[in-house]
Amino acid sequence: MKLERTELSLIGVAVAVAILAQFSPNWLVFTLTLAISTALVVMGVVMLMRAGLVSFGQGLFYCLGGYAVGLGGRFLGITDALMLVGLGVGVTVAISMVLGLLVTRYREIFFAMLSLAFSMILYGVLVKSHDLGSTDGFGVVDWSILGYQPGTGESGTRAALLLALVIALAIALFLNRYFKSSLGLACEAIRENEVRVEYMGISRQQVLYINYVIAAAIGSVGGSMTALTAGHVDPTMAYWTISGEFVFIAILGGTGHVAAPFIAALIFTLVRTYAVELAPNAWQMILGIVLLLIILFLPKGIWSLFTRKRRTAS
Amino acid sequence: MTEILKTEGLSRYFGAVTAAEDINITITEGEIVGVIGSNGAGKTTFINMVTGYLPPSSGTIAFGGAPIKGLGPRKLMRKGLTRSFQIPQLFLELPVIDNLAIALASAEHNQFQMLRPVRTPRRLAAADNILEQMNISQYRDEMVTAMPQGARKLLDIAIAMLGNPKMLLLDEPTSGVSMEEKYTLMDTVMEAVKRRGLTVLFVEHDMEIVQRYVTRVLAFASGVVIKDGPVDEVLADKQVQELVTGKRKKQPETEGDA
Amino acid sequence: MNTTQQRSIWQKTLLGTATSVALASAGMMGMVASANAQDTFKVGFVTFLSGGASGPFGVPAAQGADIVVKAINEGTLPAPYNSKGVNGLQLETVVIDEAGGPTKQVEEYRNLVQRQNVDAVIGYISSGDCLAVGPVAEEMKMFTIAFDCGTPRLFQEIENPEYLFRTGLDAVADNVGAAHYLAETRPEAKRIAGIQQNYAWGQDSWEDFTLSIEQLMPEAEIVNNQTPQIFQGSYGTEISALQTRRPDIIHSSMWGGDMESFVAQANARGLLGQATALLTTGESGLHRFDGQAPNGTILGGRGPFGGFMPENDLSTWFTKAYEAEHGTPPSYPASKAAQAILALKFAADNSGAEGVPTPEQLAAALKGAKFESVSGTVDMALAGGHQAMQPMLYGEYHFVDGKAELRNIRSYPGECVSAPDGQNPQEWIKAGFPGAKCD
Amino acid sequence: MLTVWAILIDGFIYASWLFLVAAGLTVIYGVMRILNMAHGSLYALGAYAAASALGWYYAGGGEQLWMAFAIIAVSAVLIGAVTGLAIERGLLRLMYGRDEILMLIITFAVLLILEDVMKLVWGTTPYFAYQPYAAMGRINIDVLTVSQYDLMVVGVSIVIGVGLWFWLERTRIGKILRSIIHDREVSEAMGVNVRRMFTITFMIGATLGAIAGGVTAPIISVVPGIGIEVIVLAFAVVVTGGLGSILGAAIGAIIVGLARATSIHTMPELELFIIYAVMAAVLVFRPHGLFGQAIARKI
Repeated sequence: MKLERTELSLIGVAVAVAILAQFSPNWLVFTLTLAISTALVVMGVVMLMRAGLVSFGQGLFYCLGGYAVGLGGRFLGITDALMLVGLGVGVTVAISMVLGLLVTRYREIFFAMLSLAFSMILYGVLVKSHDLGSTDGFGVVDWSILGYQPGTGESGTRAALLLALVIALAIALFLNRYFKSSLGLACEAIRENEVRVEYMGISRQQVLYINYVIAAAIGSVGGSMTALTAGHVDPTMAYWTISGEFVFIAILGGTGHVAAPFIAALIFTLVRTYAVELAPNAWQMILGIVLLLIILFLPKGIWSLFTRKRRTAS
Repeated sequence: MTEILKTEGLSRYFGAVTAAEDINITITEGEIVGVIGSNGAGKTTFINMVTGYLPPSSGTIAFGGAPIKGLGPRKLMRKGLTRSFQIPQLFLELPVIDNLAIALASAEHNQFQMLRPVRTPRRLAAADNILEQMNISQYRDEMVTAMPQGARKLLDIAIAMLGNPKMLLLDEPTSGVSMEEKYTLMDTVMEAVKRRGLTVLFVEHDMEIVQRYVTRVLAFASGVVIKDGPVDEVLADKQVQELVTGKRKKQPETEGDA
Repeated sequence: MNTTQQRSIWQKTLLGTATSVALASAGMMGMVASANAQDTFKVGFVTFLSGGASGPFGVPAAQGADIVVKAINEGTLPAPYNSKGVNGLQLETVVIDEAGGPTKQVEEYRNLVQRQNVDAVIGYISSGDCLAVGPVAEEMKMFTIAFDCGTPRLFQEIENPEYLFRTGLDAVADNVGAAHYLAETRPEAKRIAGIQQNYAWGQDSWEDFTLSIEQLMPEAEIVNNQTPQIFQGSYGTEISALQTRRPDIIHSSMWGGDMESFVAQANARGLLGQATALLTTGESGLHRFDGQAPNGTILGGRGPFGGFMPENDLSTWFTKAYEAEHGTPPSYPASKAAQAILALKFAADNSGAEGVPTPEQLAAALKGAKFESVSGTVDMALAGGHQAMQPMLYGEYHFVDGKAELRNIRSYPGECVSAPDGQNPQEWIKAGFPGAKCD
Repeated sequence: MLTVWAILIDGFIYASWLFLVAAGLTVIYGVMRILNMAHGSLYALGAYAAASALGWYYAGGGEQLWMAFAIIAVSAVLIGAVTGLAIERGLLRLMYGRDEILMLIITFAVLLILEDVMKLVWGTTPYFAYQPYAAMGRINIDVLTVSQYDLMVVGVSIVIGVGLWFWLERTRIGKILRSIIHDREVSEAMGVNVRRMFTITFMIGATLGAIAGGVTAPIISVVPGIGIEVIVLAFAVVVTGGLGSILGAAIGAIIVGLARATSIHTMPELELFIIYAVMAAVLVFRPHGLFGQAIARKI
């Protein structure tokens, strides 16, 4: 298989991050891992946005991934991280295949609200599940990977980062190709003009359905990685404000490139971390202003900074 | 000469309003048929019913001998019936080349190819080819938003042709295009049509265009076909002149009807 | 060179630059923070500064902590805390908003420890945050005091805590105490209903309370429990649903604005005339009800805090200082925060360390200790010396001549309302409180 | 039987409140195609303004009920109109023509900013203006009681509903607005000052949100975050009823209100899902809500 330049640079960046992480303070490694996990969920949101759909319920799959890790460790005795992530993907794909039949018939605000409703129903079920700790959630077991036990502490966080990097790289490489595939372009075509898509002989329903299920699966991976990293899951993961945050980051980054969600998630996390610290009483305001500035001056997201420069260069 | 499109008793009502009533026509392969009529005469309703955008209230439609009533645009495209639009239906925020590439990919009818890259050398060559035929190669890598109206019309028709149709329906191909460009546009389109040997049904307001490019004309008024025949004969008809081509109606102010 | 190629090159360079700049700048800030000189003792204080829990809990707690921290640095606290600083070091606080959910709190906790290099962390009102942060505290070996969260699961999940402490009671004590108070003061009550916020706190509270009632008032019948959403604000429908069940007693673990709204609405609707309300966290509204709760309403303060503080030098000083600064007497979250800061001073002063005490030295000093606080002498007797055992108090609200006061206060010793160390609290209640000393 | 009465009474009271909260949202969407998330903040602003004004009035020894209502009305209308004007002129005006979803995100940013602004202005301590609610008294039906204040909320909501209907259907401005709803470009071409109409609409929608908050203030304790809690409720009602339809919002509110009251009285544990379940169920059968209509693309 021939690798193209974007792919080479993605791999390069991943390797660079992995090396740099060995010399970075632990908190940064941790923050980076969470940002990567978040970016994966955002990637799902971006996939839907490319098809013209905005989901205010992507937290559903994020939460499913997280709880699959928590429950798989607690009740099925699974400790292997890859198996736990796989479990989450399996459950998520099954559920999204059912929900997808319904929600892909909807557009715009109706899609947004319907996805929000399903996410909130999961939230409600988990809040009512007293044995799962209700809103308090519960801790995730110590995990291993292919027999290696990173344990807790510094080695644990570094192992989590490496795992997240490998998974995220694989997904980014896949999506980079996906966006350029017939299916990926069909999604954008649906966003642009559904009438024409239908007259071209493409089934909108089918395209959106596949896209929805893939986006859900990737969201689940993000949730699983978050659970493995943070060591705790709780129903807030399915609450609509968390889904709103994913949409926020997606808009911040833009839908132009697979790397955009990662950069946006990292910037978002760092802005929030410093905002919380410097202005504990006004950090929401800072986030709101940043968002407005982005929309005003970079309507296509942070990524357009890069493409804009390309235009002037050529 | 085999018949390709046949409608019997085709009607459509919007509540109490009759948009089209009892339309019986037969079109044979290779014909270039014009559809004329003033605003609200039922032309677009007719086209929309034939292309599956609007379900008929009653009547039958057959394409290539098989009934197609109730089939959606997607199935009709698979059977070889495609259309262009009065307002070009394009992917505005995508490059022109991708507009064509996705149409070509879809025309291959192979689901397992959906995850492969859309820009294959074969498709790019085919897309370049039709861009050349349509004289719009200069927009190849631009977004559709950068194209003028005439070029958009051509791209819209090009996309319809890429679906390998047997029959092509053109909905007012020259509306919104300047007087000077009209003939160049139609020449380009008709040459591409002839090269592909397509049957064409096209709606047009401009009688000079109709006279110049079609062999047969259907004249619509108040939802009914009032005259069907060779172009000179229909345009010379008194009733048609009165209801359709009358001087006051020659250049309608607004385009399109329900 | 075609556009695709050009784009990739730009992407490559920019992607690389952006990432490395982000990493480098973040890394540098970490180093700057670590270069701080160590003549102060830095403590992270985590409490709600936004959202519905900030007003009644988070901000009063921050204010209470702030007053004690200032007094410690000036050396103006009463004995035995009249020395300046903690172990001679000035206290420096970093206040963090607890909003955002457990995952974010874990992240913020790590930031506090590794980037801000704090020497101790005090905080957490939400049980979910405690449960998420607790294991991380143990993992990172950081001296951490949970000052308010009430979940009994905290030290069930962390079985052998070393660095994590809780200077208050868990919620089991609130509800066992409530049942005792009812059994003693309202033995004739037959129909008991409840209204709880629909989340873990409300569910746990109602379970512990009903289990205790089964033991202590076997004649009474549980007729209904309403579970409105947290921060719902208006409870009209729930009030009607309660009225149609004709209860004598209404137990509620609702807190903050929700509790106050419920009381005002239920009072205006006459429900509180038909039944007596028992509010396990009602003390935080003591000076805010303004007569909106009928006299005789039963209030708790999650232990000897706020209006239930016993009279001693520390509590008198604290009440006066708080009132001087904020115009109202301290409510229980403020006193609980003050207690946690005092625990820190106690641990630091007794750590025997030169300069900044290590987390191990702090933990060793606080483990199983008895220290003086605004709530009297606190005995770290539970969870292997990591959780306070304190009495539970309940009293009746009376509003006379424009002044609110607590009457008919009863105190239940720690041995009465908390399960003996190592026992599952629900099993302990179901077994009839074996080993409880309630005199 | 008592329970049935209770369900009906509670259901309609809650529905009136929901309608009050949702009316402004649906008016703004109907005319401007903006789903205004900051509506929650306007609700909170109205509540804070009314609660602090009432607090000031009662602290000064006032005890006239009608004065209290006047204070609620004036403070809510003032803050709603002023904030609405500021948001529309200062921000939304720069953004018209953008994607519907992007507009929604913009209003989300406004929501985040206003949340902290309110915290800076009013602090975090709960505001508690119970006096009007307590003073209005109650009606007894067996053990059941109905607050007269709640009944007044029903009245206010009917007045506002009828008023909006009259405004849209029977006045000149209403006619212009309907032409904008029908086809913005054509009305612009016909000389309608669409921008001015947008300003008026947004101010009215914002004021309605603030009034909802102001009317609610005496019932609840006003704390940070109340705006966030109502926004999803309002969205659910509006989507259930059909976006942009006043009648839809009313019917949606009644359906949600009755469903919720039924669940609280008979199965309290379902309360958390009921609103979302109703919304999902309605959308399954009516994909654009009860009174919503699909807009076909021009081809």
